[in-house]
Amino acid sequence: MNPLQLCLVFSSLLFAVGLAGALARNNGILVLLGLELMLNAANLNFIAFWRFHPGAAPATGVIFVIFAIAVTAAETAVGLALVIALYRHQQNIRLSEANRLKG
Amino acid sequence: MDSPADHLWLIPALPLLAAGLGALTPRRGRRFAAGTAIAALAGSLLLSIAALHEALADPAAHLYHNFSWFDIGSGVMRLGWLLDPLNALMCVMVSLVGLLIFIFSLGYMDSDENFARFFCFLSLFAAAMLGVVVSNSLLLLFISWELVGLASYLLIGFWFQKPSAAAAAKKAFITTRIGDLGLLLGLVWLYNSTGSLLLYDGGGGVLEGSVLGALAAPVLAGGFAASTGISLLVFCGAAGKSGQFPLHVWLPDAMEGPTPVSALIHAATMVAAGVFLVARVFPLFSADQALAGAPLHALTVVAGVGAVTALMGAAIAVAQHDLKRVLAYSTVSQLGYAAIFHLLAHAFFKALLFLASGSVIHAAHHEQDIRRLGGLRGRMRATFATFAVGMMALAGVPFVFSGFWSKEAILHAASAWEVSPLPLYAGLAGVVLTAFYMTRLLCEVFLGAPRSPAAAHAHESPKVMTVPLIALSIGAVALGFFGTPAWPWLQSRLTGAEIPGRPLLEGGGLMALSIVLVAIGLGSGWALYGRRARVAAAAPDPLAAASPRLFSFLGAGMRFDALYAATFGRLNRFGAALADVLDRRVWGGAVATLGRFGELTGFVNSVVDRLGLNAGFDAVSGRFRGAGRAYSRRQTGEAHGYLRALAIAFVVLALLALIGGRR
Amino acid sequence: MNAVLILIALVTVGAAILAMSRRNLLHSVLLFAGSWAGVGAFFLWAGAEFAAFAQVLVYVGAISMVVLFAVLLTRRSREDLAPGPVSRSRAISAVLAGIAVAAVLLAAVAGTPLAVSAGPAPAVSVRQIGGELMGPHAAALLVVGVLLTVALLGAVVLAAGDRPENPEDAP
Amino acid sequence: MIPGAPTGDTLLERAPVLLRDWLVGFLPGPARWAAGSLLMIVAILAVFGTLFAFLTLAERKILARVQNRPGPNRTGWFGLLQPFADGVKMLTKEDIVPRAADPVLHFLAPVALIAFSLLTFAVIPYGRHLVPVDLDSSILYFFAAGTATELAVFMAGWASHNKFALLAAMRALAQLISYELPLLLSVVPVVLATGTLSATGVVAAQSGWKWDLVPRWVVFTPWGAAGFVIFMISALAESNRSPFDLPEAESELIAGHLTEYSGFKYALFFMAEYFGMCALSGMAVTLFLGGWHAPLPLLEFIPSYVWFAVKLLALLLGFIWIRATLPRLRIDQLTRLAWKFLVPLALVNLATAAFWSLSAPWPGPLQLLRWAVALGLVAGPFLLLSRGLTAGLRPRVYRYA
Repeated sequence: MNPLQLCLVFSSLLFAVGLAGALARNNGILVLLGLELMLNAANLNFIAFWRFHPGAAPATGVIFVIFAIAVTAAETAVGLALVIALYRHQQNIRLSEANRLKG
Repeated sequence: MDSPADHLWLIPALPLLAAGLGALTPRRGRRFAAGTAIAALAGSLLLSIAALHEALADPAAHLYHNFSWFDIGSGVMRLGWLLDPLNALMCVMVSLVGLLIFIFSLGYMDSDENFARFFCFLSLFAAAMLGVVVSNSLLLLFISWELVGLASYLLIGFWFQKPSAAAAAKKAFITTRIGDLGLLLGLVWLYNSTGSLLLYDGGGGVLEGSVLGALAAPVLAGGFAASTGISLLVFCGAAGKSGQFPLHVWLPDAMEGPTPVSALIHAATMVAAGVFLVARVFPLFSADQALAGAPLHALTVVAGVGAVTALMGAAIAVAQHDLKRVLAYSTVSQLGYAAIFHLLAHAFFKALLFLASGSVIHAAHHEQDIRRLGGLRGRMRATFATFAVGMMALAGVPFVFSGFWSKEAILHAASAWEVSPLPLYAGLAGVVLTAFYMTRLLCEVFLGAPRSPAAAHAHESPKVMTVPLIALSIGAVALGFFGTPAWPWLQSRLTGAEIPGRPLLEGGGLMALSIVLVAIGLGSGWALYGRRARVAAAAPDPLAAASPRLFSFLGAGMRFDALYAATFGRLNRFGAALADVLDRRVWGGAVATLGRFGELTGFVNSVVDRLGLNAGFDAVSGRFRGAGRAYSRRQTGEAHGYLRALAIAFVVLALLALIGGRR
Repeated sequence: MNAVLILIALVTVGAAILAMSRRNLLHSVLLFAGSWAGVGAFFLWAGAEFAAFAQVLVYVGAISMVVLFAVLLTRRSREDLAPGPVSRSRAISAVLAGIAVAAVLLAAVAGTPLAVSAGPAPAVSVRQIGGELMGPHAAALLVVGVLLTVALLGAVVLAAGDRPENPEDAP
Repeated sequence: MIPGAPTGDTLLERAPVLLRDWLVGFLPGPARWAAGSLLMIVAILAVFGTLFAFLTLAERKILARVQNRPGPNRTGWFGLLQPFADGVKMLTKEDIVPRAADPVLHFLAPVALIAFSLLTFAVIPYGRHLVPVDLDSSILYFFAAGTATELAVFMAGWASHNKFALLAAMRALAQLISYELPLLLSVVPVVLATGTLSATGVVAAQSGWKWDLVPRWVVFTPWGAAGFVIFMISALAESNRSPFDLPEAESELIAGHLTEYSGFKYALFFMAEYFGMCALSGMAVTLFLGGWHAPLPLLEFIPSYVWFAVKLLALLLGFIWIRATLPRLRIDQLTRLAWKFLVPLALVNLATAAFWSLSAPWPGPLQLLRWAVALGLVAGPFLLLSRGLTAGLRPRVYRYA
């Protein structure tokens, strides 16, 4: 079981937990955090492959992760802003109740 | 060139001016209208006398003055005035007789409220007639010809309140119009083949040598010469206007108009116009004489028609009861004799007879049926005297009266005509009949006792009417001497060639025969009507007693009217009916079918629309809407739902990839 | 080598699972911070120091604070933080989905032959990363910069909403 | 080592390292690294622990002297034993935990705070050979660890289930976040100039003297001085000290987010604060004051860690001095100072640093121009922004009073 596969297992598990969490919890913020976890799992993969797969130019993996982190930060900020706005409208952030945008 | 012809246009212009002024004068301007009309005609009379003087100075020369009327593209339409003895004579005759009729109608029409309008029409008529006479171009002639037709319509239908007058005017107008159509076609044909309508144009004119020669060449199928065709067409116009055989039906009815009008139309001018036209373009008519092969010569046709007209006119005149209708038919028959000299003489005594009958009618409060007149000899002495002079001139009483000489000249010419003797016999028969019906007329009207209160109260007409009568009777007598065979002054002037005087009795046989015939006519007339004057208005006419059917047949104008009515009338009605049927059936049908076709397409359209499109579209869109709604139900708004769907989809895809990848 | 990796993995995944299952919202957020720190540790273990410290700085430092603030802002009273019990059916279906995804991923990982270089972590110095960032990836850097500013401005506008102009503040 | 430090590597210099190698020598190979690092940790704790103790004493003594009073002199000779007395007091006090408080967080808060503070000590180069951990991006590590402390503050505030505590925590967080930005921004020019993120790299870059008189420290460059000032102000705010000690200001919100803490936990908080102060000062020394370099070549013989200690103590006394003299800032003034004054200044400073490094190769006479422009770039915005600071300040309107 080479370390790369271990890392991938680690990231898959993390991804699965993130997804399960996002699906399970009804609270807006936690869903966002679940999403965050999934993104981190992806970053994890980047570094894993950077570490164990020399091929490409040395720094690309790290740079990709840095950019990913930046973008995720922006995304989280906007997500949370949305949640706050949602809260302002329905005084609670239970996503199951925020289903006005439906067919 | 300041030739005398330059002033010719003044002759018709003056009456035209008077007509214009007359039209403008209100009804109460009676004196003014009459005054201008008479003055104008007097002026043109003087001018025509002057013109005659100049024409006679050089009889052979045809003085003309042409001017261009308007130009059509390359071609120029030229008109012109012509002066030669024939024109001048006609001018004098027309204006003189016209003037006398104007003066007569002063008295005759003074009780009518449309007095001014009457004189305006008279002047218009005179102007048109003079226009026909002096024109050098056939086109100008045609224009004034039409004006004459118009004036005659207006005058005949003067008392348009009377339906019979209006009908008569229309009838006159239409029949002359038919004739004019022939004239127009002739003119068009002529213009087409010669390129000009001028009679005399310095060699280029229609009647001049070169052009005439070209016309005479046998062009048409059947060996007809172009000139024959043209002249026949022109003759139609003439026949229409002067009441020759087929188109004479309007003339008796034209009596509806006031008597001076009848006099003017039947005696002096209108009828004379036809004969004048033939005389005018006589060279055209005689051009094909030389053509031996032609089956038909224009002149033979003219002579034939003339003979038939004369015979028929005279026959009908015998059976007429209406005073003016008798004279009308006598005019028809006299015109059959178609000769200028006779025409001039006839103009005078016929005008005289008409005016005399006018004064009789005027006196007898518009009573025209001779059966109810009678016994006027004592009451109207002057009228009786002048009427007797006119009757004798017309009948052709020998030696003293012009009628005899002019008729004599025609018979002499007819006997010399070798083509066929028919015209001679017809002429002689005409002489007998004319003498007979004139004496019948004289006896019925003037002799015997007055058979109606109107006739009883008749009294002599005022001086203004009797003076023109007397003048005309002098003319009727004097004119004869100008044209006697011994001293043919007039004829020579007319033809321009010096004709040698024949000894008076040279043609003795023929002259004697005619004298005998006249005597027979007069005698029989006197015998039937003079000795045993009609007792009562309702008494049957002696002739009628003899042969009632023939008499009534002749009385009805040989039922030409019925004939025409039967033929053309029915043709017309048939044409109208055909047109109506055609219109309703064919055209209406087509439109109806189109309409039905429109309905059909509309129906089909609606069906297709309703079934095909709507149903189809609605069904399809309905299904789309259903699908759309189904999809929208999928969108629950539930964020988790979406995520779950994503997850499941991911798993499925991954599985596929894996399984696919493995294999 | 693998032991440390496994340890970090266990810690991180454990923290994540705990975070998701906690009823108290704050505890779960803090646990999340912990799991993010775990990921940072993995980066460190893998040798990418710069990425690790960036991860810790951004996630543990900044994002967790923002999330905490968000949590505080979106509650009306204290007990709001302890939301009601998660509905049974939803939890079960979520877990099942998670397990399914995990299974598929693990199968994929196990299935695919991965070439592994045994060598040590490629030493990437910060100067090198800086050079790369400023060189070929300069455009991406600028774009990310713009993205961040725009996103954050947007977030401010969204979150601030239309606070009524306070009458007292008026001078 | 870096060339140009020929005489600095005396025996004393290498003494601590030799000591460590000697001690570690007894252990078998693999454990040697663990033991060595353990030893290092113990050393740091010991040094900074005692420093903490005497620092509290020094602070109270100096404050007193400034306020013209003797300060603690009862415990031991001249009050030297006062810290130990406090320590004993803290340990013996009852550790009260509010019933409604969240036990886990309440306990975890001080622990986390201490942990993260201590983490920051790992990368500060105390001496030429005394660098606990020499990371390639050690500065980044330092600030990553530094920001983690905010979590602890929040935990403390929230866990004590006390409105005042929560409100104070929020204020503290606002302050910390506000001042983190200028802190980092003032460091960026240094990184730009030295070209490396590792602390040892920065210290090495500041070695050597110009004309054998002026050391090449960052602080002696115009942008370096400005950066140093900004860094120090931000450091003060980061460690909730002096003019910025609003959160646990006694007169305001009792003890701020520490109200519900007592006994040892409270001591821990207190210690963490001092550790934070020391760490930030240490980093200031490393970045701006040339780390363990001697100010003059002839003083090279004195070991590097001594110079480090001298500079560190100087800064600490500066902290205490400021605390003694400056009045406390209001929360809105505080944040306005950060956002409207320090951040712009730091940005401009970044520009001047860039200009400075670009214009380095200018020939002789132009150096004066270089200095003039740099000074202008530093002084100009400072004056403009400072005037902006005081404009528009209105008496505070109490909304619910």
